[in-house]
Formats: sequence, C-alpha cells, structure tokens
Amino acid sequence: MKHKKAKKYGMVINLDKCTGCGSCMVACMAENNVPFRKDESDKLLSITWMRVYKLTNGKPFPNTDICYLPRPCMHCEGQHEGHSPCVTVCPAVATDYNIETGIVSQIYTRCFGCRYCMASCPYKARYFNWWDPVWPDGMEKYLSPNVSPRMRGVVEKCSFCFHRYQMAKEKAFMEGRRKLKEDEYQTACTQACPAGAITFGDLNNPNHAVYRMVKPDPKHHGRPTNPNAFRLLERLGTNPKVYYLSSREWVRRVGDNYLKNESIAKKTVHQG
Amino acid sequence: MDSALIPRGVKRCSLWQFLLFISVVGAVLLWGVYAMLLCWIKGLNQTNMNDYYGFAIWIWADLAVIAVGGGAFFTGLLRYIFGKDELKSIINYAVLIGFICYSSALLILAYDIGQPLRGWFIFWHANVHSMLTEVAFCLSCYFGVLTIEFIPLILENRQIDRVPFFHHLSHNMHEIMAVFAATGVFLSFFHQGSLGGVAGVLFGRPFAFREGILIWPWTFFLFTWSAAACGPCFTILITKITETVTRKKLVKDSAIELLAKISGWMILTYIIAKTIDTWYWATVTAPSLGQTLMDFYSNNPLYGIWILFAEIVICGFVPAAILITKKGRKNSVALWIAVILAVVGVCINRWVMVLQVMAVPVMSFDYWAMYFPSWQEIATTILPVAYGIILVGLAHRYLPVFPDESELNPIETLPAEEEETVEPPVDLEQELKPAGA
Amino acid sequence: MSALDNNAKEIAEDAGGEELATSSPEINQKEQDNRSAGPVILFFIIGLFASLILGWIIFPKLLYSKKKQPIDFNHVLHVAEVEDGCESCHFFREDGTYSGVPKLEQCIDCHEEIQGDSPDEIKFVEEYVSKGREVPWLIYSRQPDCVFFSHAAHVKGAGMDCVTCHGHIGESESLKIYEENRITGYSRDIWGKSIGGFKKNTWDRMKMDDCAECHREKTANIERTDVKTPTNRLIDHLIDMVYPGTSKSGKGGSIQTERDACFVCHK
Amino acid sequence: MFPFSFEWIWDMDHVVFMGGLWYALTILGIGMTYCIIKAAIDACRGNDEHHH
Amino acid sequence: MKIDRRSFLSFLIGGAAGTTLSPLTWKLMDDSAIWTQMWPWTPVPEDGEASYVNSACSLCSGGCGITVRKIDDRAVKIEGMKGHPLNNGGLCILGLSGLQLLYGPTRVWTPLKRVGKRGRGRWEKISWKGAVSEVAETLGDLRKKGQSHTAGIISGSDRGTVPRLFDRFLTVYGSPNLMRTSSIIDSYELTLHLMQGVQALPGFDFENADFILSFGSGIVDGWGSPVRMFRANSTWCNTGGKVVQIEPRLSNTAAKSDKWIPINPGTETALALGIAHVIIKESLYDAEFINYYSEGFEDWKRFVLDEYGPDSVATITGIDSATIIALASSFARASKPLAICGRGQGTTPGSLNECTAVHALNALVGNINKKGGIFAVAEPDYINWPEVEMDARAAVGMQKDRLDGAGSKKYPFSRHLLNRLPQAINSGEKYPLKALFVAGANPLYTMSDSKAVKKAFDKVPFVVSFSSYMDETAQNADLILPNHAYLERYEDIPTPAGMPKPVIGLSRPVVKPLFNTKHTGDVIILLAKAMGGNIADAFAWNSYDECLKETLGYKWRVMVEKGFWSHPDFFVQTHEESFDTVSGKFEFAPKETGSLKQFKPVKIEGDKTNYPLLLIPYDSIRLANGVVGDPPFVMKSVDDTVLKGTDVFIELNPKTAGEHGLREGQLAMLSTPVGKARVKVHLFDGIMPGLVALPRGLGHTAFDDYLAGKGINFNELIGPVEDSVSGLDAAWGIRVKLAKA
Repeated sequence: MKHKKAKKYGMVINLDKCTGCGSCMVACMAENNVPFRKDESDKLLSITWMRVYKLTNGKPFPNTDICYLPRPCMHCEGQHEGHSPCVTVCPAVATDYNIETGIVSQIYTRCFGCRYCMASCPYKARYFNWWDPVWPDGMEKYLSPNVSPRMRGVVEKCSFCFHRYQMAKEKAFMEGRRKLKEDEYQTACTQACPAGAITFGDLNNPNHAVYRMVKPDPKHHGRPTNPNAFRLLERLGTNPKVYYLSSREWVRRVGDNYLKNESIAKKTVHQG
Repeated sequence: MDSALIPRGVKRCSLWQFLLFISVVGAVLLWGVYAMLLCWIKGLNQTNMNDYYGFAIWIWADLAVIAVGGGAFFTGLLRYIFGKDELKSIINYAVLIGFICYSSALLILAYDIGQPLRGWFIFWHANVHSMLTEVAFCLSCYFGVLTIEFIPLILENRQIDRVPFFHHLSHNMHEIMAVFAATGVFLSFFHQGSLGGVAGVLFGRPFAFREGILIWPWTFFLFTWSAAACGPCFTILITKITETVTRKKLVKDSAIELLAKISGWMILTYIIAKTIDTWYWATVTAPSLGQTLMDFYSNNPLYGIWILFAEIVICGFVPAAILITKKGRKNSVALWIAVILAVVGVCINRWVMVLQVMAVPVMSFDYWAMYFPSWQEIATTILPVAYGIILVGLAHRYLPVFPDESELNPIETLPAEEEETVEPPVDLEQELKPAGA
Repeated sequence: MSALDNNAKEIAEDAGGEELATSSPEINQKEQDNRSAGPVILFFIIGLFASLILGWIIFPKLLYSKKKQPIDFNHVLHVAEVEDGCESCHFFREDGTYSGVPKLEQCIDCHEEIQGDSPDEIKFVEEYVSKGREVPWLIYSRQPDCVFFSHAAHVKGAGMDCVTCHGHIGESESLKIYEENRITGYSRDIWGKSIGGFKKNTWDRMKMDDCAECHREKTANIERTDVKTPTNRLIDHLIDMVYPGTSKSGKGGSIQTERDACFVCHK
Repeated sequence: MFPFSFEWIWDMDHVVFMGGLWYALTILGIGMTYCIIKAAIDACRGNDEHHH
Repeated sequence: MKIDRRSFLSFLIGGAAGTTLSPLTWKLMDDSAIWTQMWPWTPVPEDGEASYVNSACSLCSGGCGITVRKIDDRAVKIEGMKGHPLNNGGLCILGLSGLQLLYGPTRVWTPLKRVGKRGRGRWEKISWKGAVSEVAETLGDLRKKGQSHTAGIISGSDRGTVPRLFDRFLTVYGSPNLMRTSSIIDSYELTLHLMQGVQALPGFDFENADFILSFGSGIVDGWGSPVRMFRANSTWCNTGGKVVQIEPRLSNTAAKSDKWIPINPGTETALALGIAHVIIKESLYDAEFINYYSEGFEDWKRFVLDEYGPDSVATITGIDSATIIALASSFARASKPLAICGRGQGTTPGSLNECTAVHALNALVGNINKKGGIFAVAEPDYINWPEVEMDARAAVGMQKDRLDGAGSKKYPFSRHLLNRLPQAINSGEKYPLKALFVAGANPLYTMSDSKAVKKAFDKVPFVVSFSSYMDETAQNADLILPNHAYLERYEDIPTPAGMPKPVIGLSRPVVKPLFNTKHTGDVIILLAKAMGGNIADAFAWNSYDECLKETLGYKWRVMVEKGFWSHPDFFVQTHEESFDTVSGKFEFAPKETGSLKQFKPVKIEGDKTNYPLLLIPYDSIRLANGVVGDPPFVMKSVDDTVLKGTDVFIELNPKTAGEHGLREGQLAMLSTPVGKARVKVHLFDGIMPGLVALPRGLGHTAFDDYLAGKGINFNELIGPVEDSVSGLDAAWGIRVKLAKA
C-alpha cells in the first residue's frame, strides 16, 4: 500500500510584531459566520474563535510591560498522533483529528452539546452556542456559503479555515493538480494580519516558512528549537501546532506554568 | 379507598393525607418540570453556565446522585453475591433508592445537553475512547439492571401479584437475581469509575488530571470505591429519614449495622487511598506541570484549602472512625452524623471534581471563574429530589418495600385507617436535603 | 363478564373483607377459564400487522409532502442538443466550484424566444425568461448545509460519472414529483425511495453512509506516524487475516474513525 | 455501536468496550427472556408450587 | 369473542413488536435529529459564483485597498488588497467588518425629513426630488436675502472630488464656510507652511527610517494610515529599526516600542527642546543642513540653550536628565532618525509649538525631504476643473469672514478651525449660521464639549446630513440625504496623510445600492442644477460618475484595472528647491509665530485644588472614533477591561486608586469642569500615577443597539483649548476629580 507523507498545518505567531489590533479576531468572525449579540462584553459568553489575550508582566509603573497573544485553536496533536485533549473525550466523534492535515475538526451537526470538550481544553478555545444565532434583518446577506452557520446548542471552534483548504483543493483538481502551494491555503487571520505577525503553513515541510521559523524537533513532539519560540502550556503534553515567537523572556515564561524557582529550560514535557 | 392496593399487614395513612403530601411535593416537581421545559425550548442560555463553566451544577448533581445511588449495587453485591442475608431487610429499599438516583441521573443528562434530540448520538455514534461514552452506556445499562431489580418489587403489589403471569415472573426473576446483580456490579464498576475518569483523563487540566493504569486514571478507581463506600451510607440515611417520617421502625438494626460496618471500612480504605492520591498529585503530578497545590486553592473567593480538609478529614476519616467502631454504629446520634458526613463527603468530592476543575485557571494569564446557578438550574436539580420523594411515597404505600415492616410493627387494631401516621410537612425539608445531596 | 369487571369486583371484595382475599382457588379458576390462547395470539397478530402497515405504508405517505416542479424539463431533449453532455449545462467554474442547476443566464441563449409549443416552454419563457426571474427549481439532490461536497474532487479528481450518484436523470423526459420530508425539509432522494433505507443502486440514496461506502474503498492513504499501540497492531494483523481489507492499517485520515476525516465532507 | 456503524473500527478498543457492553446486554436479555418465557409457561400450566 | 384486558395487552405487545420492526420510530428519531441540524430559523447562506472586486476603504482616512469577495450579488467578505502600496493584503479591524455597516441596521434607507422636534427620531420618507428642491429652496431664499455666507458645510475632508464639489458649490453660491474636521494634519500643514513655506501634507518615510522618536503618536494604535503603520512597525522588527515612545501611558505603541519613556502629560514640547539642547550642545546636528539650508538657527539655538537644559527639562517632564541626554544622543547618531508627533490617533491637532519643536528635531538631523525622513508632499493636482464664475452675490458672500475665524487677523495661517465653530455660533458675535450641511463627518459625536456642540447645532435652523448611517448628527438633522454606502459608490480616495508617495485609491460599487440612496456627488450636481444660473453652470456634468471619470482622465483606466493609482515618477526634491520661505531656507524660528520668548505651554482646563487628577483620552484601533462607530464585530473585540455591559472602565494606577480608596471594577464618578460620568475602575500599572485614562470611541447615542448606549463619549468630558498661534484645538487632557459612586 502506497503511503503519502502527511501534512501538519500549523501557525507561528510573532508576538514581537503583534500589536493587539484585533484584525485576526474580526477576520475570523467575518470568514466563519460567527454570530454576535447585543452585549458581547461578557467574554465567557462571547464566541471568538481567535481571541487576543492581553498579558502583563505584573511589574509596577514604569516597569510595566504588556504583550498581546492571539489564541486560535491549537489543533493539539497530543503525545501520540491525534491524542488531543478534546478529540479523545468527545463521546459522539463530533470532533476529530485529521492525520492528513493535522487539523482538529468540529462537526456541528454531529455535536449534541455535552460540552465535555470545552472542559478538556486548557486553552478555552472552544465555544458553546448558548443562543440561536440571529443576524439583524438583512445582515445575513454577508454570510459565507463556505462555512455552515451553527445552530444553538453545539460547540464550535477555530478550524484553521479548513474550507479554504477545500477550496484550494477544488481549484487544484480543476487544474489537474493534487498538491497545494504554500500560499494557496492560508487562514483568514493570517491573511488579514496587518502586521504580518501570523505565518501559516505545513510544519512537516522544511520549505515552508513556519518550519523555518521554529524548527520543530520531531524527537520531542515538535518542540521548537528556536530559542525565542514557545508553545502555550507546552508541558501539559498537548503538543499544540501553534507556536509563538517572542524576544521577551517574561512573555515566553507566561506561556506556561512554572514553579517558583524553575527556569524555562528545565521543564520537561509531561506524558499526557 | 385504595386499601386494596396496600400491602397486607401494614398500616398506611389515609388517602387524602397521602394525596395532600403528593400534591405538595408535586408542586415542587412541576416547578422543576417548568424549568426543564424552559431549558429544552429556549436552550441552555437559561442557565448561568458559560464557556469556562461548560460543566456545572447539573453534572455535579449527576455525579452525586450516582455516587450516592451506588448503595444499590454495593448492597446488591453483598446480598446476592456475597450472600449477606441480613441485608434482605434493606435490599428492596436500596434498589428503589438506586432506581431513583439513576433515573434522575439520566433525566439530568437529558436536559444538560445542548441538543437533546441528538442525545442518542452518544450511543449510535459512540466514541469508545471517551469516558463519557462509557458513562452513558454503563449508566443506561445499569439503569436497566436496576429496573429489572425493581420490577419484582412492583409485581409484588397485591393486585398485580394476582395475575399469575406476573406472579411467576416476579418469582423467576428473584430466582436468577444474582445473575442480574452480578451484571449490575460489573456495569456499576465501570460507570462509577468512568465518571471518575471523566475528570481524571483531562490532561489539559492539571487540577483534575491523574495518572493511572492503562487507560484508567486513579480517579476511576477512587470513584468506584467512594461510591461503594458512601452509597450504603446514603441508603442508611434515607432509611433513617423514612423511619423518622413514618415514625416506624422499618429495617432491622442488624441490617443497618452490617451495612454501616462494611461501609465504615470501605470509607476508611477509600479515604486512605484518596489521601495517597492527593499527596502524589500534589507533590509529583501537579509540580511536573508547573503548578503547586496552593495554586489550586488560593487567589479566589471560594476554593480554599478548607475544602480539601473538609473532604478528607471531616467527611472522610471522621465517619470512617465512627462506623468502624461498634459503639459508634450502635449510637443512633453518631450513626446519623457519620452517614450524613459520608454523604456530604462524597458530594464534596464530586463537586470538586466538576466545579472546581472548571474554576481553576490553566493558562498562567487566565483567571478563576466563579459561578452561581440560575434558578432554572436549581429548579431542575431539585426536580429529581421531588420525583424521588413521590416515588418513595408511592412505593412505600403500595409495595412491600420493607419485608420486615409488619414483623417490626405488628398491627393491634384491625380497621387501621383512622389512626395512621400523618406526614408532617416539616419533615419534607428534612427529606429533601439528603436526597438531593 | 369481562375481566375488567371481574377485577373491579375483586377490588370491591378486597375492600370489604381483607381476610377473604388470600389467593383463593376460586379466582384462579376464573382466570384459568379465560386463558384460551386463541384471542391472545390473534390480537397479537392484529397489533403486529396494524403497526407494520402503519410503519411501512402509511407513515411514508404522511412523512413526505409532494411538490411539483415549477415547470417540467426534458433532459433527453436537451442532452441531444448539446455537445458536452451533462457538463454543457452543469459546468465547473474556473475556481473549481460547481455551478449546479443552470441559471437563467445559461438558458437564455436558446430560450429568448419560445421554442415549440409545449405549455411548460411557454410558461418558462413568459413567467421566467421575459421577467428575468430565476426558476425556483426543487433540487432532488440538495444536501444540507453542513455538507461540503466537491464535484471537482469526484469528477475531475476521481473521474467519477454523474450516474454513480445521480442515476439516469439525464435520460428522463420529464421531472418526477419532488417529495419533501415534512420534518427535515430534505428531498426524499437523500434518504432514498425505500422507507427502510434499502438500496439496489449506488444512486438510490445519498446519506452519509452511502458516501462512506465508496470512501471506505477509495480513501486517501496516509502514513500514520505513531497512531497505534503494539496491541492494536497485533489485533490489526489478526483481523486482517480473518476479514481481509477491514483492518485499519494505513487507512483514512480520521484518527477516530480511520475513515476519511470528518472535514473532508463537512463544513 | 454496531460493526456496521460509520464509527466502528475493528480494533482492541472497540472489541473490548463494545464486547463488554454486548456481553452485559446479552446476559440481561437472555435472563429476562428466560424469566418471561418461564413465567408464561408457568402461568399457562397453573404451576403454583412455590411460596414466598 | 370478548375483548378483554389480556387481548388488549396482547394487541399492544403485537403493536410494539411491529413498530420496532417498522421504520417508524427509527426514521422519526433520525429525522428529529436532522431537524435540529436544519432548524429553519438558522440561516443557510446561498451558494453561488464567487468573484472578487477591488476597491478602496473609506471608513477612515487611511485609504487602504480592499478586495471584496462576492457570492453572486452578495458581498461576503472584505479582505486587504494584495499588492496595494499602503496595506498589501493586511486590513484593520474596522475595514474587515465593513459589511456589517453595508448590510447593517443603521443604514438610512431613503431621504428622510424630520417630523416633530429635532432629535426625537421621528421621520417621514420623502422623494429625492422633493428633498433636493427643499434644499435648493432654502439655499435660494438665503441667497436672495444676501445671506449666502450663512450657509456652511462641515466636511470630513477637503481633498478628493466630493469635498471639492462641495467647495465649488459653496464658492459659486457665495459662502466661505467650508469647514474640515481637524486633526494633527492641520498642525503639520501649518508647520510646513511656516518653517518651509510650502502648502503641503507631511509624508513620513517610515519604511526607511531606523529610529522613530514618537511624541505620543499611536503608531500601532491607529495613527496615520493604520495598516501602513502596522506594517512599518513590523518592518522595524525585521530591520532592527528602533522606536522610542514618549507618553504617560503604556499604550500598545509604547508596549511595542523598544523604549517607553513616560512623560508628564503636556510637556512633550519641553522634551523636544531639551533633546535639541543636547544635540546642539554636543554638536550632533547635521552641520551641512543647518549651515546651508536653514535660517534663524542662531536665535533658536540661543533660546534652546538658555531655557532648555536637561536639568530644567527633567523637572518639567519628569524624565531624568541622563535619559534625555542618552535619548538625544541616540536620536542624533541614528542614520535615519525621524521624530513625529500627534497624540494617539492624531485626532486632536495639538499645540503648534509642539509640532514645530518636533519638526525642528528632524531639521537638526537634516532629515527633511530625505530618504527615511519627513517629506512635504504636494497634493497630486488631478482635480483641474475650470474656474467658477461667481456672480455678484457670490462674490459678496465670499468676501465675508469665515465664521470659524480661520484666516482672520488672529489666526492668519489656519485654513479650518472647526473647533471654534460652536463657540462662534453660541456667542453670536459674528453672524448666525442658517444652513449647515454635514458630509463625511459626525461632529455631534467627534467634537469636544458635546454639550456646546449640541447647543450650537440647535441654533442652526436648517441642518442637512449626507450620512449613509443614522449617526448622531443625522439623528439631529432636519433632512437626511443618505449617501450610498462606501461599497456602493465610486469615489476617489486621495493620498492618505503621512504617505510620502502620492497614491489615489478608487472606491467603487461592489454591490448595487441596496436602498433608495444617492451619491452625494450626484446630489450636489442636482442641487446646483436646481438652483440654476451660474451655480448650475459651474456643474456641467450629468452625473458624479461622469465628473469623476473626466477628472481622473487617463488615471481612471489604471485605477479601474489596479484599484489605485500611484505616482509613477515620484522623485525626491533637493534641499535647494524644497523651501519656499522668504529666505528660501528652512526657518527655525518663523517670524510669523511671534517671539520665541513668548513660548508658553498649553494650559488645560480646571484647577488643581478642585480637580486633583488629570484625565487623558486614549485611542485604540478597536474603538473607531471617527465618522462611523464600531460595527458589532469590532465591539465584540473590545476587552472586558474597557467595557463591561454598558459601563466603561477608566485606567488608574493602583497607587492612585489606593489613594482614592478604589478597587478593581468599582464604580466611580468622574467629574471635569465640562461634564460628569459614571465609570468603572480598572487598575493598570502602565499608567502614570495621578492620571486617569478614558478610551475614545464609546458612548454613542446613535447607530444600532450593538453600539449605542455603551460607555461614555470622551468628548462630553472635555472642551477645546485654543492654541494661541494656530487657533486649533490644543487640549491634551483636562483636570478631573474622582469619587466613589
């Protein structure tokens, strides 16, 4: 049986460039038919597949520093392929890990809203549709046919704009190709980021920018070898596919939990 | 009026008194049903849950009723497998309580999901790797077992028993009850455990995550164990409450004491295991993930280290100490305290494993999430309690739940109806509390 | 005396004197009298057949509403006129998307004027073409919104024929009645004509399992890095020996189902 | 749930899990069937020798 | 045969068995689940043919190129245009959510005429014909009475064809009162005029600069053309360019900068001069430029050396002298240093002294009209319409003084002083304003001291709004003549300020107009035609589209094809030809501004005893504070430390909060000499103690429920402070007191 090498789509977000402008959040909402309500100031009820967190170093004036951290779904690979925190727990196979692309899918029509996946996700990247999605009269005109609007009572999350992958594949089929070029499949947030802080591509492909930026170490579940790169909660063993770059040490440290006198280098990946 | 339906040789209150009692509790039940319908029709926005608190009071109630309902399987195990015949006096009631607990649990699950009409996906499209799937399957199957165990009791109603088919059915089922009970124990072991697994496998949540063997985290075994330990306490507690309310002795002391003794040793061993587990988690598991014990118990208005103390010491070692001593078991007050503490303890444990898990931040820049249920959540959580009280009332009135009742309460005067006991409304509350716990 | 009366009497007797109501042989005798199996079996059969008729015959009639297409359409006639077969009207766009049912724009080339004298043609030109209104066709094969179906992948990529999924619609001379599921709003063609869900041809049904049937055989083969534990591998081999081809070695992209990943067909 | 379900895979996990489930269900099913049939037979025969 | 209980039971059992064997239950179960997957009230977006249309975004003055994705005739997504010189694919949060404005509930569907009292929100629909003739009649009456100068226009811009059509209309009609909304660009224009003698816009070559000294400019908070600035900031990340941000609050820009230097608010000018002091003293300046191309350096040098030594500047600014010296040194030693000013998004012009002082720093390092420096960019003169022929009435009207005092004896250099308009109307000292047109602006929201602005508006008997959306101004107008939304119309988008190279974007209809709206350009032409005479003659075009095509000439084709036009042979001017002052050189101390000795810092409103704290605004790219407010998506992105429910948060240093006994999240009452507001407290270490910061962009009373009624409009709490030289608004804050609420 002939095997082909799987892709592993991932993202590198340069926090030195990220300005916290929020374009990624809105590009995502606009791309993915994300609903909105009159009051979205309660962030525990606000669906934002891509959420930009504001981090502070906690020091008093004038040594304070802030950094923004955009958080999409991490599309965790886990300690063995597909052992992401959420995929294994979904009782109805409504969320799934795709080995071909490394993308964690969410099938809204399969989901019956038990919310176990939300409980399992340490990144809070999963959102529940507490309400029916309602668009003001006429506004449903801008809804994209490429992403199905979700109904009340199901969980949703970032899909790495998988429909864009599908669209790129369709085009490729028309042109008699099977392979996609690096720029043919890019997520909406990557494309919109005015600072160019987000890079998206195949982490298994040494020619792709994402690979060159972080140089994932295949022996350690893709742990970045670039000293400025880190992943969120690396030591939980979720093995996320979203990498962050920061030249500031305090930012890299905020990315994970450390004991008081522990240095970043000492941490070990926990077997999850 | 309904005396034909009432078991022979026992006294029951008059029908109107009974109906009054049912209608009072029924009103509470209707309130719960109303809230439940709201949740079904309008969706889960009726609750105070949110994206941080995806699991909340319902899941806790679910876990708690299953834990305390564990008395059924454990008593069944002792009675049918280990042949502890003393427990004959209480086994029916244990089954009934179990039946109520498990049917409540299923009901709660039915409104806890965002898409109730798709609920069957959990069976049809089952993901066998999910602890929740295991819960759903074992729970439903075990509910089937409890129904099977409950059916003979129903068939023993005086009028039903007259139908030869039912009479024989009841008899035949009794004959092979050990087989059913054994299946029930098997299923119970897994679903009690998998409920523990639900939290324990969350490797993204260091507060809940536990190591274990194969696919089962330690919480898997701790949950089964604690249910087996504390479930009988709940059975004893409800029996004691029923006895108080009906002002009658219903179960032989020997049965209670045996159950209490076994329960006591179970609690003791459980709480030692739990202590070791907590110790290992606090000193090895959590630090390896970069967190210390106190990270989970500080910087928030509710969850302090007191909760750990309350769960392990006050509601663990204390009831264990009472129940393993003969003096403690024999002393009515001490027994009351012990069973209440044990039940509270297991409920705290379930609370911690659901609600505190959700509250603790994982990302270093995240914050504690506090939560208080909406009235709809409270009403729907009380709903099973009301339902349980009604079912207990009906069963007690029309079914021979307590085989030793007539022996313990010989009837002196023949037309018994007038001087029957009246359920004082004050006692309702007393009954509400532990059943809901 | 019916059993019901019998029972009532018993209860009445019970209320009167309890001591009498031990399982008296007299009553048992009465029960026994009625215990001829005949009616019981007969009623069982009546119940059985009634419900079977209800489920298999009446239910589908109630479940589906029948709708007529706005105008009739003759595929045979059109296929004869065009050069590229189906793709002449149901074409692919440059970006790989599929145009589906033709819009007025395409029809207008030939149908600016009334062609022939069929009443449907007259209606088409007068009601739609000249008014510039799109024909509200009822689409038999319309999939729900959650489905992502790439015609390009199937036709261009896998070289499949239209017939495989759509049947011989191209050989039809008129459009059949459109049946709509009253609950779901789906076309009946998705579930299939047979209420039991049985099918003879590949195009008889268009539910997920029907897609899966084909996908199971023609799924993408991906090198799985460390999916399996040694026990799983062992079992794999054992199963492969008993049921060749069913083992999961090197199958589709989904970690959970080992079929094609969910996102392949869902959006 | 069934080997013909979309989600079914012939692997250890499914065999163990669903095996356990079907095993339990089978016992319950056979047990209940036995009781019902025996009760029906007993009832027809008027078999009333036992007391409880 | 008797139908007894057992038979019935048997029937039921048979029925149950049959039902189990029939598809009924199973199919119903499946269908009910499918029903939940297809709930008729969950919309299903219609599929169709995808297409892309290039256009330009005009939601702010940034001028980004956009590519709109369409499915059949619906616009479904706005993306940044790849290859556009300004944004190259990126787009800001507001631009991305533009479709929510296009299809949103705040659109004005048809011309509306007020019914009942103003601002009550009661309208009647009128026809375009009726609307235009009503305006024509009113204007005609004024003109007949010789009061043509009492008509005025507030416009969002004075560049591009539509503002120029307004200008043309007003000229031939006979009123000097076209007022543009002000910004830092006004100060820069004035600075360039005074110091370099040119009428030009500033152009900053950020992409090639390697040391940015920003006096509070929100480089990544929406200053200038926002997306271009984001991109520039990323360029510096790659090239190692340094940014030093000087402001009292840790803004996003400060956080992104290489060094944040907190400064006492309002003392930026002193710091600029202090830096100049060090540069001059250590002879780090560009001697060639100073010697050959500047004038007045010696006077200025003396002034700077005398008064702005590091120690005294340290006292004023709160920055220690060592930092000032180091900063001056690194600025002067950088190969392409660039100093910029304009606080936050630059919505307030600020003090002219500050702007000239900062500009002088660029001159000191000789970075004027040089790669990596600041350019004086002349307007691309593509609008070359024939001169209008004014009749006597128009000529008389045009002779009148402007109501806002721009160009008057007091403020001879200023072109627009919109900030002075409310006071001019309210005081009634000149002449009343009898008709006011508002286009591309929302003064009732964006102008400071909202109460005074409202009062002034109430005094104008005839207010016409051209807004596409029901904004605050439209709400308080007598007539709304809704423009097409920006995605429904053709319009030229002139070079955004700050861009060194001229780029003209073309906004074009992505979708057909959804409602009964009309292009404002067309309305002006119709209006002119309705007024007849030489007014009509001045507008010979049949439609705005024709006008635009004709105006753009050969550029039109390029713009249609590429979506924009950029100057093909743009060249850098030499220093010899750069300066058009009397001396022909760069003027360090322009005589016109008066003696350097009279240099005074801006005094803000309020006294220290009653108002112990200082309130400053802050800008965020996630809070649109211009012509449009936040669409729902952008509101959704606003942090819960900025807005919670309807309460806005002020930022307060924990120390200051402690002194006032305030905790995180607590309600407080904020009062300034201008207004009061209830706010919540957010503790933020990144703000200087003694300061209170409030975001701009909230507190709308118009637009939709997603925006209106949330938070406080900063402009309700602050009033304008007139700059003594320019007359522009120089307020950077206001004194404030804070009490528990």
